[in-house]
Amino acid sequence: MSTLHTVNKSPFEKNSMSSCLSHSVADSAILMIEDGVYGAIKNTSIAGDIDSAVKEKSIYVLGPDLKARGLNEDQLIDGISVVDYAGFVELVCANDKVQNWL
Amino acid sequence: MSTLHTVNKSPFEKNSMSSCLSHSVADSAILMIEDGVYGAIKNTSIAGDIDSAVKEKSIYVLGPDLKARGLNEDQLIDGISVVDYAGFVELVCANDKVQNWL
Amino acid sequence: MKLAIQINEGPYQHEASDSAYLFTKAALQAGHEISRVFFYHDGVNNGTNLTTPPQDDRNIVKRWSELATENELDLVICVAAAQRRGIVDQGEMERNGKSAQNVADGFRISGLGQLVEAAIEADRLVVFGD
Amino acid sequence: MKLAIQINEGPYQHEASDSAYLFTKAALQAGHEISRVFFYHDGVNNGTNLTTPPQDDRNIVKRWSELATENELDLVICVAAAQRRGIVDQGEMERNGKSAQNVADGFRISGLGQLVEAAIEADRLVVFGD
Amino acid sequence: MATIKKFMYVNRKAPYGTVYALESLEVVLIGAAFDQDVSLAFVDDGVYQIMKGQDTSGIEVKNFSPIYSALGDYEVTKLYVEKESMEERGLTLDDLMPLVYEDEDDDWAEKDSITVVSRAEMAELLEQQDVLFNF
Amino acid sequence: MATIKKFMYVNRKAPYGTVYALESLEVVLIGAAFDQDVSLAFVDDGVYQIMKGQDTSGIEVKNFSPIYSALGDYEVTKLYVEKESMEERGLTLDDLMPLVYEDEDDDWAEKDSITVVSRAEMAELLEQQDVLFNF
Repeated sequence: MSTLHTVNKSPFEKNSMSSCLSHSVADSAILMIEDGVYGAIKNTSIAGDIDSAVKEKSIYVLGPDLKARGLNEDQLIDGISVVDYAGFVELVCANDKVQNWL
Repeated sequence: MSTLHTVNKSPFEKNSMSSCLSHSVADSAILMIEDGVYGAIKNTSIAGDIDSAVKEKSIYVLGPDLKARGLNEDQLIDGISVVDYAGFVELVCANDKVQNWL
Repeated sequence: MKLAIQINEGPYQHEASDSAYLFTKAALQAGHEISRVFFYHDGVNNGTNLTTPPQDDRNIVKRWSELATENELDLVICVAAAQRRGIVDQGEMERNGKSAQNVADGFRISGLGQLVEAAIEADRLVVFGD
Repeated sequence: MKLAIQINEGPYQHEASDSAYLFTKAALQAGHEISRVFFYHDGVNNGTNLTTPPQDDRNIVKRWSELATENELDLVICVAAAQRRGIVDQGEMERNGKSAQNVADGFRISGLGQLVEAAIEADRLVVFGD
Repeated sequence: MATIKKFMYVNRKAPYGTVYALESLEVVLIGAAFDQDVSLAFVDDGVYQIMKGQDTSGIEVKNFSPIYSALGDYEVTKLYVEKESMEERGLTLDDLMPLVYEDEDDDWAEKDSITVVSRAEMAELLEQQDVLFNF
Repeated sequence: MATIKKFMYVNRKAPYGTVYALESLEVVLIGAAFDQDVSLAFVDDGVYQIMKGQDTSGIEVKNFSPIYSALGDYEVTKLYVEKESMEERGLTLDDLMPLVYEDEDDDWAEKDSITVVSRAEMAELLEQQDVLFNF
């Protein structure tokens, strides 16, 4: 069994990112979408948490949402992969189920 | 000039309570309404922040919202006052302006 | 005192409209004047006449309409926000070729200037939202 | 693969409906089947035919209708949530004595069982919300 | 052959401030008729949903907390409440409604529906499901 | 005598995830015609509203960030951005759009609209207002 987790809120505004990190087991996939993409950026006050998560989970960020917000791949924490909507669909199919942290 | 601040979200879910506390000057009035009332309860992980705030600001909680959620006055952090909707209106009028932390 | 109220969320999904209603009622009871209630963002959805809420729950739209009638309240729905969300009066229906109008009694659709004007004229602005 | 989609928020206020639309389109392009799109909570507001969004912005309702027609999608609006919020089809209009119906092309109103059924039959459930 | 799926309703939001708690409970009630393997998780602010003594008369909103007590009659008997979520909020089991069901396999003995689990156990429970409902 | 009030629009939410940033900007534009003393605060996730290089083509949503550059033409020239909010988000002034206006009292010299202030200064700015707009 494997789970894809999605987070769609800014980690500076809401607790869903932190709840996702603490409720996802090792080897889970986590995809940041919508305002969740702000969690993928380097040098933020929560970057350490994401850094630790990258070591044992697969972390993805949705490219179209990243670009919309004026962010680019150079600003991402090392180890985070960018996917497009086709990649989002692939992640949903590649995992057995989806937990959307709303 | 004096300001009434309102907070309507749980401090465990959203950053509005913490933003309110750090952006309100001494002698401000802060009213917790809706899910904001959870911030008024003793022995929580954020009770220390509220305890400190009580020392220099006037903290209120909306009674009808408190009761709706199964909470009562015995559970409140010392120094927090309960008001009803009439009291809410009085606080709005007694201060020069209102900052709603949405 | 003259109070202006702004509501940013629709009925039932968020407590905003409930809180605003109870606050408005309490302010009127205390003898204050409510110079305007402005419905913005999803708040415009409070002004639809097409709801049929469960009988054992409050009827949010109806009680706003009744409060408006009893107290001659000015309930204003923002036209720009309403167009995005499908709240339409007779004029909007004709202008935009829509099949129906759905504005509840006591509400009127107008521009954002009504919010700014209310903020200028009232002694206080109180905002209810998410 | 068979995918079911749930949308919890209305158009424009939250990105949920946009994300769900782009996801659905990408899934169809990849050859997957979308067994149902279920609109719940404020999500029911995506199904109103009364919006007139700004001309320089996307038309959220219209593009759902078009996607449904092109791909024979089953767009289901939850009846209980719709009654609270004022989304009404012909049958609901007559049953509840409303003045109009406002369901957009390609949407239908049905019960919550449709969500549970979709979750049983589909290989995945993906939820978009606030 | 009809498949039985493991369904978990993940409740993370407080009641009354938003409608999600009430409307997700409506799904649980309808879903109970579909004979799946159903459980509910109460995590983060979701633990507030089952606080005892809710009295909504002052906010003129329907008090829907009695519905949780009826879940046992719908054979919804597995309610997992996260320990850390309670502790962070200064709550103990005594603050929650006592939710029970009658076990037909054990001479209709009354049993607790609520199981308190740690965060790590909750993470494992999520892993074991086939479908996660989020509101 | 017409009163001039000190109006502050308090922006605390990110763009695109929700509509508040766009629709509050619509109020600012309309409000500019009312000749009040207007300023904008960018606090918490509100600082993300004025990030440079926004490209919304991939999410098919209107990119409204150019409107911020036009605010100077509406005589909306006081934009306060909180330092701590930027720092927590790993941002510097270089990540934000350069927003300027032409000062008619100084021979139309081009000046910065953005002033970076500390959290304590932001708290004081809030205190000095007559009306605070929240979305």
